[in-house]
Amino acid sequence: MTTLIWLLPLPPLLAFFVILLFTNKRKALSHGIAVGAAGLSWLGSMIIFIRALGVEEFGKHVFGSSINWLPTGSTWLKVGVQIDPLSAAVVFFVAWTVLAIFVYSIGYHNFGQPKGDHDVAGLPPHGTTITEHGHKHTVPSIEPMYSRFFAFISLFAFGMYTLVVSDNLLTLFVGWEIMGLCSYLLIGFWFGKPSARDAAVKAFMTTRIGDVFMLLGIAFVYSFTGSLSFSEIFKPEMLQALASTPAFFGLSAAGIIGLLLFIGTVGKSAQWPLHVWLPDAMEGPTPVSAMIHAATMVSAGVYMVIRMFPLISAGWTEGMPLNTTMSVIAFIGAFTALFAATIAVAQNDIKRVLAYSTISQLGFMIAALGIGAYVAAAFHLVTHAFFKALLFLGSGSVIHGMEHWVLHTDDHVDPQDMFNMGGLRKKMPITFWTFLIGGFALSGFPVLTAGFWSKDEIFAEAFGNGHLVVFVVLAMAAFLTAFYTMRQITLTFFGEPRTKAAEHASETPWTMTVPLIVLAIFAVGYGWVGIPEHFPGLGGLIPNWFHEFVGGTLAELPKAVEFSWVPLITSLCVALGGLFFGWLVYHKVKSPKQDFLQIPVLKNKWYFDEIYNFVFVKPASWIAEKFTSLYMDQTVIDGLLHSVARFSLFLGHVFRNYFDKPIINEFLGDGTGNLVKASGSGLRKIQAGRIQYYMVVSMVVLVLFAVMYYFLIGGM
Amino acid sequence: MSIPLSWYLILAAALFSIGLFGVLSRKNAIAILLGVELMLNAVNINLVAFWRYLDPVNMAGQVFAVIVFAVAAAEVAVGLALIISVYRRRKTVVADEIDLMKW
Amino acid sequence: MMFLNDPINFIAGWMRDLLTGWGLSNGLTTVIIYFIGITVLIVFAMVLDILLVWVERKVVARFQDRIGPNRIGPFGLIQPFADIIKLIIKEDITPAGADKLLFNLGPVLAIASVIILWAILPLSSKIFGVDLNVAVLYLVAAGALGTLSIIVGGWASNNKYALLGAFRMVANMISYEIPMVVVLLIPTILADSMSVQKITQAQSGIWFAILSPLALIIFLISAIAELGRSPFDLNEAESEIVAGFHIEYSGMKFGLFYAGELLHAFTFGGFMAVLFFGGYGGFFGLEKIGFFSWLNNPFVQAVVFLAKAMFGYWVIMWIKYSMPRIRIDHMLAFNWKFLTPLALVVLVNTAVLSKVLAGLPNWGYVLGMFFSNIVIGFITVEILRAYGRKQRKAEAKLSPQSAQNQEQAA
Amino acid sequence: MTADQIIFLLCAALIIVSALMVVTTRKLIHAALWLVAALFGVAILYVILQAGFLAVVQVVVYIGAIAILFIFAVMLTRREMLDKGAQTRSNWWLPALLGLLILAGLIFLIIGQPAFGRTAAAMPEGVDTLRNLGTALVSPDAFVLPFEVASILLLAALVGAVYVASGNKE
Repeated sequence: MTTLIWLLPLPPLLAFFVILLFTNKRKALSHGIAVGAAGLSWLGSMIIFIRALGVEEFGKHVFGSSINWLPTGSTWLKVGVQIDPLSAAVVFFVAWTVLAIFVYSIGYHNFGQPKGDHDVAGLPPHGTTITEHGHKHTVPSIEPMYSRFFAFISLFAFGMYTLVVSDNLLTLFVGWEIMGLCSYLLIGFWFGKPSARDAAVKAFMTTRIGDVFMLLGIAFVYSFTGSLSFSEIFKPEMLQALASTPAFFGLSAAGIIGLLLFIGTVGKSAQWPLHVWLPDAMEGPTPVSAMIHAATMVSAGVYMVIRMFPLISAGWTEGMPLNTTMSVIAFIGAFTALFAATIAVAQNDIKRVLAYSTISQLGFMIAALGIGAYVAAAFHLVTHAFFKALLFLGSGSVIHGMEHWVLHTDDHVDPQDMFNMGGLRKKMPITFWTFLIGGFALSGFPVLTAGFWSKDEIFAEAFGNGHLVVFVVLAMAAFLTAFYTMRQITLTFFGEPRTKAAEHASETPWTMTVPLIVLAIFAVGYGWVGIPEHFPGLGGLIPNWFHEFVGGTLAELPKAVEFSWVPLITSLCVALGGLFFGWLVYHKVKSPKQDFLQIPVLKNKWYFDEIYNFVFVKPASWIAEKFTSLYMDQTVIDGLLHSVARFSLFLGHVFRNYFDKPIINEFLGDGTGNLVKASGSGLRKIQAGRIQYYMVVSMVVLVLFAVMYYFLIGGM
Repeated sequence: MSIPLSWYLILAAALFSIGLFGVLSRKNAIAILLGVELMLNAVNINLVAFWRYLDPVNMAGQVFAVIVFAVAAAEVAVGLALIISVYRRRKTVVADEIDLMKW
Repeated sequence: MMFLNDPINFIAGWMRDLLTGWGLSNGLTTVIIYFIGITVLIVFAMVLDILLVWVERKVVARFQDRIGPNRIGPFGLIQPFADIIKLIIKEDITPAGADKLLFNLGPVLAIASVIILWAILPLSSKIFGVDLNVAVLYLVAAGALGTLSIIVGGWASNNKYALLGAFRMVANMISYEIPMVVVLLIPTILADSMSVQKITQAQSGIWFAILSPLALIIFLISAIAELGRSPFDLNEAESEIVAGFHIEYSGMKFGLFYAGELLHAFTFGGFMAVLFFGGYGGFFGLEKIGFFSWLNNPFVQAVVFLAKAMFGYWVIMWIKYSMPRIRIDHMLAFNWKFLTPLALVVLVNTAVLSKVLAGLPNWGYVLGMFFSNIVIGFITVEILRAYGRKQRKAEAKLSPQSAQNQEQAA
Repeated sequence: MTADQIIFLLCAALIIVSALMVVTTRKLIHAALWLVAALFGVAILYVILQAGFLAVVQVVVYIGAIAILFIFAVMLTRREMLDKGAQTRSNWWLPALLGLLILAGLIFLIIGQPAFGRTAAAMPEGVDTLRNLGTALVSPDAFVLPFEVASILLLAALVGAVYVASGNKE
């Protein structure tokens, strides 16, 4: 069992190396290997998950094993793997979504299409002209860097699995960074586009900021507890000690650590103020990298902070007022949720809307965690992963469908602008229905969809524990969510086609639709495992499995908040109201001019990019040009290097003339040669070239030796 | 099992010597390989006999016999392939006539 | 009623008493009894063989819309005996320049390689030669002897057609041995033993044919190839190499080859029954019910077994008489590029699933196994279809003429 | 002189005789078949030694594969059917002498060791040698490594043989 856990991340890693090193030219082989590896990991995850279900009181006895890694003085720094209810739940959706991505990207990168006419590595494929039944037209062409893409996402999957199965902060951080690298590579996958380049750098830098703090936090933990494995840190007495030890700023050690780690999450999960990278990350190959950044990697941030919840909430018990760290977390989460939602309503790019909605949904989870709603956060994490993955893949499918016409004729409508779409309902039915399901799940359409249950649980917790501010803010955010979701669906799918591209859009291949359907099933079904007991009507029909299961991760099972009508009514109102308004406003909007929400401040995302640019980027580049480049590099370092070079030249000259030529060449070289030649010409006589002659001789010698041995040594 | 161990060993020794004779005396390269096979089988007889007589619970003897099988198979495959390709080029399989390596 | 429940031991005990009563030493008695047993087994097999000749001729007649032997005896039952007499009294020719010793050795080995298979064939829980713990491998070993017989016979006849036939047959047998061995491991895994008795008992609940239908199919194909019957009968492709390896054989020597082939086919039918159809048992637990306990009687079991074996034999005949012969390169390509990989996939699948599903209740286990096979089969078919489509495309590119034909066909 | 001793001596005689025929007979194809006979005798020995698995594998590998290979090689490397002329080298007495020497020395040594006079203990009860062998071959604390190495060796031999024997190079 534990061996299986150890092996879980490996197949994608192997796939990465194999593809990169060997099968770079063989497209089919590459995606075969990648999907196969993902399938293996998927299989392993499912086995583990099923086994986990079988265990009673799983939270108490988790699967796990660890090995000594580094000797640190007397003790060892252990690394290991562990599957407890939380990571089991996470590994479940990770396995599904990752597999879905892999299969999906086969279709998305136009596998099976001919090579492009003028495609170059680093730019999206331009399509190719082919002649069928006499008249020629353009069809999408296969991605030039097809294999490389699969290598990247394989590495990414490796990072994610490592992060989920690791039982200590160190390996978790390793997986974390691997994913950071992968997101950089994937966002900048089409490095031919300047925008993609900048987006990649931006994402990398922004997340780095968070990671530095996270590293600080980890170091802090280690210096305090002398260990990084969760089981060590979460020992009650250890938490007690951490909570009681005062550190700076009047915070306890636990508080500081929690805060530092949380900043890491802020970077990774794109919370305000480090949210800026996520929208630009949409520059990557639509939508797979986008989906990776939306459904998987950002979940890692939330997963980490959920994982560290015992530490963050050290010394806090349910019902008490929040401690500083938690209130900070709650504030940031709630703020982000609302803030991102406000931006999302004004975006026209189908993917950017989803990106901002992701930010805001993550805000939901963070806020839920901040108010101590541990299970609710985890629940929303899982459900959100499913339906957000579904939405992104759906949007990708839409764009793919649109691109057909864009390629077909050279009128360059932006295939991602929702105002160029409309009426796709009839053109792409599968995409439409799955997208609809996903959208309703996102906006928390009552009772049916998963999103409703998870959000409702968050509301219930927020209300029941009396964090009214958070409750209200989240409610507004939820309303906006429903609103822009409906806006998106209406603009994209309903009404009449607004461009020829939309008219001629066509359904995408099965490799893209099948993952959609699978994810849609989860987006609906996964909510039903978390229905609270006291829910009127449905409650108790299906046991609230998720709460029991994931709640078991904590030391004591968090008690389910008692049922109350207010949050339920609220979530019903916001969801349905938002959906209704969205449809009401947008079902007859034809162009951006009729859209009353195109306010500059919202469109420009509250000018955050500009601010950051002015405050950080400009000064940094000034220092780089003036000081570092001109002074440090060209004067000091170069001068040093040149002198070294001159010296070594001189040294070489000396060796050549006074050592190499006289001693090595003449004496050793020729002398040995002559010697060997002489002896060889002497010895060649005995080489008759007949095997059996050789064998006879050797046997004779052998017998002689044996006899000698027996009589001289063995005998006495 | 009233057979003394020494019987097996003597039989193996005889088989080995016969094989050796074949290897050293036959002209035809294939016949030489036949001799090698006999020698390998002599070894195997010893292995299995010792396994049975000394420690039948520990399977080391049989395992090594199995590995000898594998080695024999590989040796025959490559050896015969070599002989055939030599025959293709030089039209002979007599070991003594294949002496390009002589001085 | 000792006899009805355990006939072999009954007779053996009776004989032992008899012979020791005559004052023979115990060891000698054992030897004699063993020899008698072996003889009886062989005689049974050969008589069955004679009947098989009749069955073969009847069935092929039906397939070809004829009546078949019907003159001599009821339903022409005496016909095969007449055939044998004819074969025996025919002149026995040994071609000039043939290697006499080997020329005579060939047919003997051919029939022997089949007869030794009967040593492990479990006619019933009580009636069987020996219960080897490596029976499944023994099956392969016997096949090796068969190969030897054919190459010896073909070579010794000093005839180029015979040698060609022998070469083809050997290539055929050796390559199809591999999927055969691989697929033989699947019942071994499922029954956790190589002994045919244990394998049979393991199927008292559910047939392995249901747990792993793909394995059954692969086994059937490679068995036919081992037999060298159509569509793999390249060793005696009349149209190309006059009669293959037994071209020079006449009279009873040929008869031995012929009988060996028939008996071999029937024996493989029997092994198919043992490995996949529950052998003499496999009544899906029916025999546990008191009313059906007579199913456990060894004679009933023997009848059931023979019936199942006859069914397998009939399937082999069915294929033989309805399939055209395929080309040698196709045959080898089919084995190496398709059958062997598929067999390996099925093997791995069975191994993994039998561990993964071990925890599940019985029906879950069975369903899991079955559907995994179905899925693999489906994927295989899809792959084949895609491959075929690609080939047709390539051909279409090659010649527009054939492309048009394709379109007309489609 | 018990039954199994008789059987042993019979099959020992079979082995020795056919081995001698292998190294002396003129017709190479007969030599190969005599080899088959000798190997079959060895398989019987394995049965006597209660190593049934090895016996079967001996038949499969040696008779089923190796002997067939030999026969093929013999057939592929000749023009006329039967070999004529001497098949042994001119100075065959030297190898004969060597062989006899070694045989004598070995027998001398074996006789010299009284420990070799022992007879086998009965097989301990309930030992499934086949299962033991299987586990020993694949269990990491036993022989899995040699086993895998052997498999790699076989693969390499396969590839090498195909490459060497395939005529249509260069």
